[in-house]
Amino acid sequence: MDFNYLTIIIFLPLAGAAIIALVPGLSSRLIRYVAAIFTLVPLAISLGLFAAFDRSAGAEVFQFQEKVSWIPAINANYHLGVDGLSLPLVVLMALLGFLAVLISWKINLRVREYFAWLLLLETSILGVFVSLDLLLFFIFWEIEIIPMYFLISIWGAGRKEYSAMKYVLYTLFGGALILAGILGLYFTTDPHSLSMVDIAQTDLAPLVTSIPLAAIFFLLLAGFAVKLPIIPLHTWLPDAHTDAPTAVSVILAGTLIKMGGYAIIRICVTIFPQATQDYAPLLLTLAAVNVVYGAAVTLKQTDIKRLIAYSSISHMGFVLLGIFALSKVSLVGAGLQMFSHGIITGLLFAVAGIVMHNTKERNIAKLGGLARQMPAIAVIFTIAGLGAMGVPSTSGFTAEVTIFLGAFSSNVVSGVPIFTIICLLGILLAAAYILWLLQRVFFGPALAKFNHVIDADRLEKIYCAIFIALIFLVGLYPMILTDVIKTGIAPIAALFGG
Amino acid sequence: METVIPNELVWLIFLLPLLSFAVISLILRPFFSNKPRLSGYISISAIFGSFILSIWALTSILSAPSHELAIPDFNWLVIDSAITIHLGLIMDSLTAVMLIVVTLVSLMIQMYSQGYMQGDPSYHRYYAYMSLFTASMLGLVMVDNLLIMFVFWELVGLCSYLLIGFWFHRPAAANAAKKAFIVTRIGDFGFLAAILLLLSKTGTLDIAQLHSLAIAGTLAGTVLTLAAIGIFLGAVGKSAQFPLHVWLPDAMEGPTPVSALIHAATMVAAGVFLVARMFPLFEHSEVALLTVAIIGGLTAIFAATMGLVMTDIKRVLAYSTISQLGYMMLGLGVGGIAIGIFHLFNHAFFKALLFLGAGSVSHATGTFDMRQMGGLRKVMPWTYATFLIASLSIAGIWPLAGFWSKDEILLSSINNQPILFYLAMVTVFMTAFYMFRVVFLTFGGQYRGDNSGSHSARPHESPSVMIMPMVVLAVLAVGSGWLNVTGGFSQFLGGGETRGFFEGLFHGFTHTLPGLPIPLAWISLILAGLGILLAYAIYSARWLSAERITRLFAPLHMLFSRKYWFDELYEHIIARIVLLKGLFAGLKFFDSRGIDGAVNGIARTTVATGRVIRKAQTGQLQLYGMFIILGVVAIILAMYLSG
Amino acid sequence: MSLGLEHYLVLSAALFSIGLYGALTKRSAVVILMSIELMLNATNIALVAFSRYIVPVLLTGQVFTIFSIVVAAAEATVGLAIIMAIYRSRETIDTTKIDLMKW
Amino acid sequence: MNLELLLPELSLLITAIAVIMLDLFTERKGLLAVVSIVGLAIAAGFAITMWGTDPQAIFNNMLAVDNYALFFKLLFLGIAVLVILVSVDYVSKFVHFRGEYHALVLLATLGMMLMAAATDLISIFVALELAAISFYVLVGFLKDKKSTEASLKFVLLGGIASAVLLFGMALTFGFTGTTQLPEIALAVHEMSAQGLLSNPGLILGIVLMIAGFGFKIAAVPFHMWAPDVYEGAPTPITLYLSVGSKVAGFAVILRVFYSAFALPETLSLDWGMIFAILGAIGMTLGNVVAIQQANIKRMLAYSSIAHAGYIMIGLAAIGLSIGLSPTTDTLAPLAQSSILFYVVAFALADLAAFISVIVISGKLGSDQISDYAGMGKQAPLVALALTLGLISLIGLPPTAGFIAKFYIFSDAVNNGLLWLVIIAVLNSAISAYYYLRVVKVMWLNEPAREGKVPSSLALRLALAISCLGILLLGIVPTIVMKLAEMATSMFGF
Repeated sequence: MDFNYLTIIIFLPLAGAAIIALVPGLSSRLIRYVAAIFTLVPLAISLGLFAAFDRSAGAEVFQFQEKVSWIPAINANYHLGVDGLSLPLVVLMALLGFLAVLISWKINLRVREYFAWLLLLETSILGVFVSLDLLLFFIFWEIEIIPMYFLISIWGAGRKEYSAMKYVLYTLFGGALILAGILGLYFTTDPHSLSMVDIAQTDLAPLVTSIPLAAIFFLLLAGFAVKLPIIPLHTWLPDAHTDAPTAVSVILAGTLIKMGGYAIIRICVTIFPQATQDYAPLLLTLAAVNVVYGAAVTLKQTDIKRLIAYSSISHMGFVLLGIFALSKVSLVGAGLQMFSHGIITGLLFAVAGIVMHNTKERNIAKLGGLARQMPAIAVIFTIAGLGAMGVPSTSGFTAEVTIFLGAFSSNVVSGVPIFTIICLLGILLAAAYILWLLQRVFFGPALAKFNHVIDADRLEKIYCAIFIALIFLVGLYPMILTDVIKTGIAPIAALFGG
Repeated sequence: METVIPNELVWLIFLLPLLSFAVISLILRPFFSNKPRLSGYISISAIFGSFILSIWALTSILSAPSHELAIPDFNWLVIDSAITIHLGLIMDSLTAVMLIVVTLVSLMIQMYSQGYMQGDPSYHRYYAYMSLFTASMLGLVMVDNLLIMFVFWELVGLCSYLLIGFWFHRPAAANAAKKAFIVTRIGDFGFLAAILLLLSKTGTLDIAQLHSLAIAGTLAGTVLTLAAIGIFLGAVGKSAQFPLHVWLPDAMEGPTPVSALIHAATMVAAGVFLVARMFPLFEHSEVALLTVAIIGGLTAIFAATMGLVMTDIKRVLAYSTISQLGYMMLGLGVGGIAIGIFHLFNHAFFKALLFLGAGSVSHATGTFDMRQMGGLRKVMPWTYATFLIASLSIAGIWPLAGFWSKDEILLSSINNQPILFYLAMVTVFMTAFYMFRVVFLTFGGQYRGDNSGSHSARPHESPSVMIMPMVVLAVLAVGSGWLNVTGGFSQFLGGGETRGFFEGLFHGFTHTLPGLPIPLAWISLILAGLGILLAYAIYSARWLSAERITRLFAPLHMLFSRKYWFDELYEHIIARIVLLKGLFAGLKFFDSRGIDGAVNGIARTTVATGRVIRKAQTGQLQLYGMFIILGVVAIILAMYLSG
Repeated sequence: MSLGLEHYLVLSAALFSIGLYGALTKRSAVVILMSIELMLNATNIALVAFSRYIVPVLLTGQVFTIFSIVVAAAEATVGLAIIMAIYRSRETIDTTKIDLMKW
Repeated sequence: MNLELLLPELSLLITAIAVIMLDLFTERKGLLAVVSIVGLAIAAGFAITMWGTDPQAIFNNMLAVDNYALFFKLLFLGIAVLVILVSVDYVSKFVHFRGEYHALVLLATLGMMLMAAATDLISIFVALELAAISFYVLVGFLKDKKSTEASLKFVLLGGIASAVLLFGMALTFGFTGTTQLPEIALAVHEMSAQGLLSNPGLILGIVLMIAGFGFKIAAVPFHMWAPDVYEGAPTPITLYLSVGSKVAGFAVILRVFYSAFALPETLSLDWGMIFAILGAIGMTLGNVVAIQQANIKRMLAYSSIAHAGYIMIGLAAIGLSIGLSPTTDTLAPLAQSSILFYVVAFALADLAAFISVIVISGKLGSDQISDYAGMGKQAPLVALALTLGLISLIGLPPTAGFIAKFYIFSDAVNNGLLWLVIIAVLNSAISAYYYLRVVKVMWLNEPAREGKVPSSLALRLALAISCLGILLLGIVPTIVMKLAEMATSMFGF
């Protein structure tokens, strides 16, 4: 590819951030428009790439590659590229980046800083998905910490400083283990390499090293597990979500935690097939725990955003199930679920944000009967909720059922049907908590104290409609994504005979 | 209609209502909110179109050699060779029958709703949901792939959720809707598990292929049994069979036409249909078939007992539905597709009629409590007449529709499961009793309602837009059973024998079965008559005092009227105490205090460690010097110790 | 009995230890400074002794000692000046009382 | 004798004297800084011309002129320029002795430059003391209670440490018969492993030298002077202590241990492990106690103790790499170069942090972190610079601190020190807690009073240089890494 599309996609938001931060005298209004433009263009390009992506059977796995030598001493390259696994996530992030700007339209506090950090966040997450060099990947992985810290701690709510710090420390601890893992991996390869592509193509097993491969595998996995999150490394998530501003919650749920799932597939599974297969039962157990435990705790939440946050934990359990069932279909399902959860939970957070913004109330027990006062919001919330509980025709169903079908039929790992059945309980519990939430917030008699509450305005309806359209698009025609995802999954599944 | 229906039009059968849903929700509701009647017209036209197409499809199938039409399909989810899910249609006799039932009943109910829902602020929404509901059910009966079927299966559940909770501002409605969805989803859990099992063992979810695998014996043994039971669990949830029956009585909270639709043609019928659709799998697993029969038989009598004592007219009807669904399951379990579906077919008409009648009554009186009714016979003659016909039909009085299908079920069960046969016979008696209890309480005697109320000083007959559909359904409640007098219906569905019309008409009364003193039809007819008589004796003629009987059987009455305490067991003990307050609360505590507590604990420990260690920095420079020397000593010691 | 390297070294070690003990226990900054001088001088003994016994031809140790003496002198000067400064601001040179900054 | 090889040092010496003389004659004290900077620039110019030439020895092998020394010399000269720049405002607090202040800074620089070049125990000791004594005075320059107390603690403890170091050197000399590093290496190499063990005197000597140098770099448990001295000293001097003196200490340690005690392997394994353990303790203690600090200078002192711990990982890796089979790995960064890279990165980050502290505390008159509230609003650019510096100290990308840690950790992993790396990376995570607390206070809390915080051009220039450096090294580390590799590959043994 002659034209550096990916570089442009990831650095345009950064350029926007720089303009917003450094050009003096921009009005808040202008800043918003600059932010919107600098996120819309990457979105347009990423959609273009999605359309141009070669889905044919013999096509290259990684497309739109860019490779420039960066630090020759350690064989680090500025190496970008997307495959079927990462491309949907890039599109998702570009989309959420743009929508996040729209969602943040009403932010009035320190507008300049806010949008600068938001755009920087987008650059860093996009960078994670397109980096094919471990060092570059890790750099983008870590850059995200600082914008998140500011975004939560300045524009958040509640115990925002605690939550922001907790987020940072958790992420740093995770990052610490990843860094150790990357170094271990680097010195295991011979010749030393940081290229994900090259390492994936080498068989590490015969190499004799001082560090056991399984140890590296677990270092990396533990780091990624923090992000996903895998219980018991999850307690940052409810706090961060609860206290983050709406747009940040959307990005956090939409793509940030997907970095974990993506990295597990891209690095842990692809590079360590043997360890993956050996320890799959353990991880499937964790997946089941994530699903059931997450859902059980969700049922006890009283804060609207916290509830959605815990439901994310449960839903990420499905991703984990899909990954470690290690069949082609389940892995495709995991990819699909990452995308689907991104839009569904993104929408849930967006609309929960509107509810909280308009009612000034976030305690579920104190809300009620809002369907009368905010009918449009009620409809949107219900649709998002249906997606979250995996009702057919939404992307949530398609993704989850693909995971289940793939996982149950997997012959790579023994005992996987049992884990799948346990995870099925998750959708049962999901119905319980979503319906309970809907009932408590929107149904029942209208309350007088919310009579002044306004419904969604035009802008809010527009961005919610985009989410909804995507939820149904992927739900009704999943092949639009699976055709792409499978090209990325095929070589990975081939490692396990799939 | 000589020609075979074109493929595109077959798709239209379920696409028309879907289109209607889209038009109403995306165009009418946002832009024509002041013209609510439009959505009614659109929805009804759509379903009418589907009905016409369904008839065309039926005739096409009737004339097709193997009673099947081949429809090309589309890829829905294909991932290389690993998984292939097609979106295709299966057009066979079973589908054709179901299409007729669904479109016809739905058409009648939607017409009726124009009157019933008049003036409701959410008229648009109502018809949007109704269209979607019908579309989903039509999709469910037409698709040829188990996974796609599950899609529609869930959509049916979703629509019933939306419709039961239609008046969401009433907490009871919102609760009932939630309950319906969650309870049926417990069943869906089994269904989905069965789908996973089937796919993993056979590699396909195509219904026809699964049939042939089961028939060929490739799919057999434990796998088959497990899969069949899983599918049946789905049916148990949807069709409100014991022990997942609890949601259906509460589903009364929706508008009455919705109840009619749920009870007659959609939602609950889906479970029975599912078992019928997958019948070859059940057929090859004795355990599964027996399970179906036992659950069906038990549910039939179990629900009937509760129907005896309810005071809410719709609740009586609800338990009667559960009971009748039990019959259908029993019919499937002991007799086969033809028998079970035949009862479904007949039941759809008279049960829809009963609900519409109940709706008409409440439209007039503003209540569903039978204790507030009485004497409506005179003011609501049409309603009374149609309701009576339906009651006779459900009680199984010859030659009404209910008689025919019920008799076939009884006939099959006496041959296969004698114990279930006796239970079913008791149920026959109970059914007749509780239905006529309703008839007498509602229409007989004097009006007991509040005359001074503002709602309607005097009860009145419903408008003709509501009466007309009831009359149509009444005709069907009388005559639908005649379709199988000659055995033609069964033949079409692939079972049973043919006889001449008049032979068939009196067949049950002339043939004595071994083990029975007199022909079966006489027995059931006598039992039904006794039930009606008893109801008359208590509630009309008042030869017996209802209060005294209640006191006499106080414990039983308590048991029945408290619904065997199932709601308490499920909602209170299991859901609230064991799960929410027990397990989930425990997990939450563990999460916030255990895991997060540990996290915060580590952080606090680190900080506290710092607080302790910094104390070593006393500001005394000689102590600092001491540390230098101690450091040297420590290093040397460490080197010495480690050699 | 003739004096060997060991004797010098023992002497040096002893003096060093005494100096160290003084530096760590005496309260007066001046005495501490003196103790440090003692430690440096003890080292000088060792340096010269080593030089004499190990590399008698070269004068490495002696040269080192000369440098060390110069350095010690400079250090003492600066040290005393600082002690003066501190006395001016606090009117004490008791090191145990000089603990404004701690923790 | 080749005096032109000493031109950088000589020019510095002359400048120092010139500054003192000038001080006597001019009232325009600003000129002192100008002259100092010019002198430093000249010295740097001489140093640059020598870069890349073959290593040479002067003064009877007392000093080496090799890339290694030149690398550090240039680093110190650069830092000295910045120190003088940031002192411009600060020195106006002193009524007297502004000439002496500049001269002492220059002499300290000279001492450190000699430390980097010294290849003989004697010259090491003298250079080290030259720098140390200059610092003793500089620390007390404010003459207030805190400053003098810091100075007293520094001089007395420094004296003890010097004595310990000297005794260690004496023992080393005694058991090898020489003070020249290359010859010590030969002598030690000749002793078998058995011989070494039966020679506790030499071991004791080495341990005492570790203690003496450890004092310089503020390695735990020889670090306890650092927080008090850092807190009390004039902030530019604190800065210089942190980024200059400490770095010079590492320069010496690296040269001494790598050229004198490399072989036999048992020996290098031993000191490798000592540094590993000291490093682990150092970073943990530094970070954990830093969390508790309310004074930013004191916090940065503990932070720099922690960073000494990280750098010692590199030393440990060197010790262990000698023990392992000689690495022919072309794709592994050499631990020596990594250490060099790290000290540069650390210096830049600490510079950014301390310069910001000078600006902000200079206005506030307080070093309390809580008083930094609202600086994001009152002095956004300075606050941004401080934030960047702190982020680099945490080791987050895209800053120099990240790449530096990456290099040094990779050496450790390459030499089987994964456990140490895990401790270190977890420590980095802990450190984020206290660094970000400052960030939080600046950007989140409301300022106590209104008004902007002004900063002089010199300070802004210095800040800009260090911030650019941080980002440059973080994004394109190759340039500096190349220099570091050249510096270590021409180790003048």
